Amino acid sequence: MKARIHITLKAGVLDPEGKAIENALGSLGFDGVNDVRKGKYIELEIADSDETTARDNLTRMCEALLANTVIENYAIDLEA
Amino acid sequence: MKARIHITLKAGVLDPEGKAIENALGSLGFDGVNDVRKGKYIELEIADSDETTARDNLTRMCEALLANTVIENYAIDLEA
Amino acid sequence: MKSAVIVFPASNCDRDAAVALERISGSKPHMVWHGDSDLPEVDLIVLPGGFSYGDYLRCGAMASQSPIMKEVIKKAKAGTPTLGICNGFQVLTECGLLPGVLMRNAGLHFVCKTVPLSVENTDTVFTSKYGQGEVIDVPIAHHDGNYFADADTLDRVEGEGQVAFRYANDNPNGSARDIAGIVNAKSNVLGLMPHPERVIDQQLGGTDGAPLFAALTEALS
Amino acid sequence: MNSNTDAVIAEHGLSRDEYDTIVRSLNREPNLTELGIFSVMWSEHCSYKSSRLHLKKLPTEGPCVIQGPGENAGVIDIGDGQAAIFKMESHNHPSYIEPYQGAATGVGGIMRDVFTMGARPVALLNALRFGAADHPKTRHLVGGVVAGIGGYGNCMGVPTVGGEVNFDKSYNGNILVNAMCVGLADTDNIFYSAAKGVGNPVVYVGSKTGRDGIHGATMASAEFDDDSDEKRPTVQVGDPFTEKLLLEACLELMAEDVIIAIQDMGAAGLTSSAVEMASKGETGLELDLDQVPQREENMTAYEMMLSESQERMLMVLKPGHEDIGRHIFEKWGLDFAIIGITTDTSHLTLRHKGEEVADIPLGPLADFAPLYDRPHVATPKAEYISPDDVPAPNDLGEALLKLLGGSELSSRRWVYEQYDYTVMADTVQRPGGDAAVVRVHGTTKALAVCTDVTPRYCQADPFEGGKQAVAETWRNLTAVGADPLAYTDCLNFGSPERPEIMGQFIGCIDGMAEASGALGYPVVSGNVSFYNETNGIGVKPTPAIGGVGVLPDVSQMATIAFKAEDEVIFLVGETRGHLGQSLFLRDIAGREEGAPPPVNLATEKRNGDFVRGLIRSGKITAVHDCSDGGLATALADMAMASGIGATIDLPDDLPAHAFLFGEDQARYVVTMSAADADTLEAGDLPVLRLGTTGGSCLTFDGVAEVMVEALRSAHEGFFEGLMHDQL
Ligand SMILES: Nc1ncnc2c1ncn2[C@@H]1O[C@H](COP(=O)(O)OP(=O)(O)O)[C@@H](O)[C@H]1O
Ligand SMILES: [Mg+2]
Repeated sequence: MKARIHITLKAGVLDPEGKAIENALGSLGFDGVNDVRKGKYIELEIADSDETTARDNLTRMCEALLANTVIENYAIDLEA
Repeated sequence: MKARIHITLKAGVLDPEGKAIENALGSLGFDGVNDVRKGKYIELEIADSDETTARDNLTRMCEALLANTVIENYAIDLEA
Repeated sequence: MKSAVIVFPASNCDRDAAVALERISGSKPHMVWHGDSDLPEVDLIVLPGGFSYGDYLRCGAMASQSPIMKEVIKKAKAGTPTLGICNGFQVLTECGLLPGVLMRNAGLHFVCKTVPLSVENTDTVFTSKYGQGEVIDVPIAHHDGNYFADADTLDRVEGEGQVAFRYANDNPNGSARDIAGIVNAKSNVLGLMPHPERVIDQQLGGTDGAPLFAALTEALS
Repeated sequence: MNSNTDAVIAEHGLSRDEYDTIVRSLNREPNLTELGIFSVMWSEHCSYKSSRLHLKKLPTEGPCVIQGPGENAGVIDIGDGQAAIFKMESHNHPSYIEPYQGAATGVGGIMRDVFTMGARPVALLNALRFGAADHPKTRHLVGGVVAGIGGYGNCMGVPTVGGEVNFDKSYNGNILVNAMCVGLADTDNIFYSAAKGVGNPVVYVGSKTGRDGIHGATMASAEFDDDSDEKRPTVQVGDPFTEKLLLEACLELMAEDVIIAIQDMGAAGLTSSAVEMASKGETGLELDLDQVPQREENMTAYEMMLSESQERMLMVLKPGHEDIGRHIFEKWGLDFAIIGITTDTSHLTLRHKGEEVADIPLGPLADFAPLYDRPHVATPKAEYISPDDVPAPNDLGEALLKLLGGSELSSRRWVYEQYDYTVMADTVQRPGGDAAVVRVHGTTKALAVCTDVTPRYCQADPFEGGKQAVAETWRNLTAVGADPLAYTDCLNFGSPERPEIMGQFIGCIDGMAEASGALGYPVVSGNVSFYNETNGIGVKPTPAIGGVGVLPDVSQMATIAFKAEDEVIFLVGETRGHLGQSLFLRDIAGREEGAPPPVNLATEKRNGDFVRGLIRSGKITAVHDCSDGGLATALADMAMASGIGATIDLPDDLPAHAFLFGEDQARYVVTMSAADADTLEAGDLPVLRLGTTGGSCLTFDGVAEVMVEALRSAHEGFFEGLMHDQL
């Protein structure tokens, strides 16, 4: 089963990278760009065949390794 | 308008981070995880009010800065 | 030899490069701010190491879009010798003056250590004072030095003698075909991950970087 | 007038008595913003309420001292119109909660303390203590902390050249992350924080303010309980890119004659910087919070005053020079905002959205700050363990390999290879030696820097342990050939509200004070971190010492590696085979007990001065002090660093294991050519001819022989094994 995971910074957490990207876009002449936030996107194949187990395992992976839950949120999508 | 951009490595491009995540998940005891690929996920607000202009501008941003098209693909989603 | 060192926001080896250039060539380089659009008349352009723009997004990506880079690209294409060290190498690949990209180290960690390099091509303005196949010790200090290009590009780069330096022993970062530094097809643009400017006097633990600056000085004065 | 409930007061970490004092200071109840300001200023972290009384005992003066404790960092004179500016600080609690960002912002914070005084940072060090290597959290914490330190320091382009790493179960729930920064400035261009004068603009520069780490300073003063993992308070995210720009912009502005006072915003952010600048300058300060650059919407006055957003500075400029500052900061892409003015009211007055939201008399805020003489009980004296009471191991070679491959003595290469230690091209002694050495750019001088403390000694005998920590840094600086000049400290302890912990604290300070006095080695800056405990279990007392010395001529620097075969090896200093609290006793005999080795400061000074004299005479070829693991590990380090072995004779008046692994203090191993060795004059100093260098083995004559290669592989194994596959 294919899984897609989005890891994003929690609201209010400073995003230095997002800010730098926003400034860089500005100096390249792209106006009107705001609130740039940069996150991570992970795709993977997981062997579990049923969705509940897969989601369960992915949640544990996010908590244990993939996301830093002090400052990040994660969202898991499973391909049907 | 809110835009979401996914930047992923092209097929065939080595992904050292994905590989390392895969190994680390393995040593944490998560079995059956394969093909881990790590990409970037960028959210931003764009001032353009019509979708065509917005998509056009975002494409130029991706080409100019956000993605390195030698190794990366990008996909743009616009919030309706 | 007249030279220019480009200073990007959060370049941090700009001083080191300037010290090495002055010490070996005898003349002080121009320090050129990335936001300027004019480059002084120089014989050599140096893009120094560091963390331009914090290495955010992709190392060297934002710096490669700096105003001064239009001039750098123009001069480099016209044949001005251009040297990119570490972050400077990343900028050179991001702006297309050199092929390939520098990805995250295979071990994912930042790596700082002195590594042996073999000199693969002595037929450039940068490497003429080394012997073919000579092994030199030069420090590396980077997070993203894992050189990658598709197989065709790698074959071409190797076939045309564009590989200037290879890691001679262990490959510290997973770089394709052990590549540590490459030149462009005209051999006037060199990018390398190791830091020759950090080994120019014996107190620093070696002088293996000095011949690179000496070669430039001799050729360009 | 609002009334603050007991719950609100307690949430602010204030006692009822402290609250009543606030009411007395103001002659009224504080509003929430004022309560927040008092709470952070009177937190342990900012007010030093439990430690102030005792810190006074430390010697802080000496011929080299330009500025002792009390400013952002200490300043010493290193000759030729140049000064070294340095400080060490803890970031323990944040690093436990979020190791990468906690450690990174610790490094960022200590660098700001140094460059706010006008110095360019030239060296970083870090003293790290983790829980037991096999504790389930340790790997994650080690990986994150080391990456965070590297991530910040590397981006700044300041070499991280030294430090220490220990593992001990007492840190399982409370790791220690202490970061030290050393910078260089000209003595006539040093900047202080006293906001002098009336009517001068108060300027905010750097990053925008967000809701980061609100209550960080109070968090650092509260002990953990089991819920801490769940609560996950907001931790600050560091932005080393912005800090690098801030550094360059500040130094550029400092070259102009426009700054009256400058102070970084560290713990307790705008509150502590504003209060400290005004108090020191004996002025008042009026701030208009609407002018504060803000990252988030609808921030309240309370939030702005307590935010711990990183990479910010507060300055008072000479009036009329604002544009010079604005121009420089804007060039570097940083915020620059005039947010207030100095006044003659001696009050801190805050306005927000057109209203006055706080009005605090600064006199009482400082003068009525709590000061406690907490109850304390001294640690009972531990018993001396005679070498004869510790059985010999079956195989001395095996014992050496086990120690070298253990968590305490193994190579720290895995750690320091993640730090750029060669950037700035002045690092002439890299991590791995006794002290790191960086050249004073453009001169023939160099700074030597190191950090040390042996917590197991401090726990067994705080007084001897405090002495030992100071003496060991002095010794490490001496061993590279430097004149030790002064030090900074970071005192990490459990809860000061427990008399045993207060007893440890006082004991360590007394020991440090005695060593400082005897060695002529003052303390110029430092930091106290209390409440490093979880569920009533405190860390081992850990007063980390960061020493700084100067080599007048860097070409005379000494290193630990044997230089050639057939050289003569001497041991300077007396060996009694002290095994109490030694690593041998702990890791080979399995006993954690006894009195630590006593430190005789007169001997320490005499032996050190002798060795330094030898180094300066150019006669000795290698030097290494004896510390953890004793003589055998010192010799092994020298052999591993060079690939050259040695043959050592053992004396007959001590058991071999006590001779080899005893941790007697004030000792150095030195090597000399055979010719020089014959002319060595040691007077009445105890100098023992140990043997000669050469071959591929370290041979203890008649008892053991180990290949240098085997030493190396044991030494390198630990971290690789521990951190394998940890992201
Ligand atoms: N956290 C660290 N960062 C950088 N260098 C370190 C760190 N920990 C240890 N080192 C380096 O490893 C070497 C050995 O450390 P240590 O055993 O504490 O030395 P010593 O016993 O001489 O005080 C020293 O050069 C030290 O600076
Ligand atoms: Mg030592």
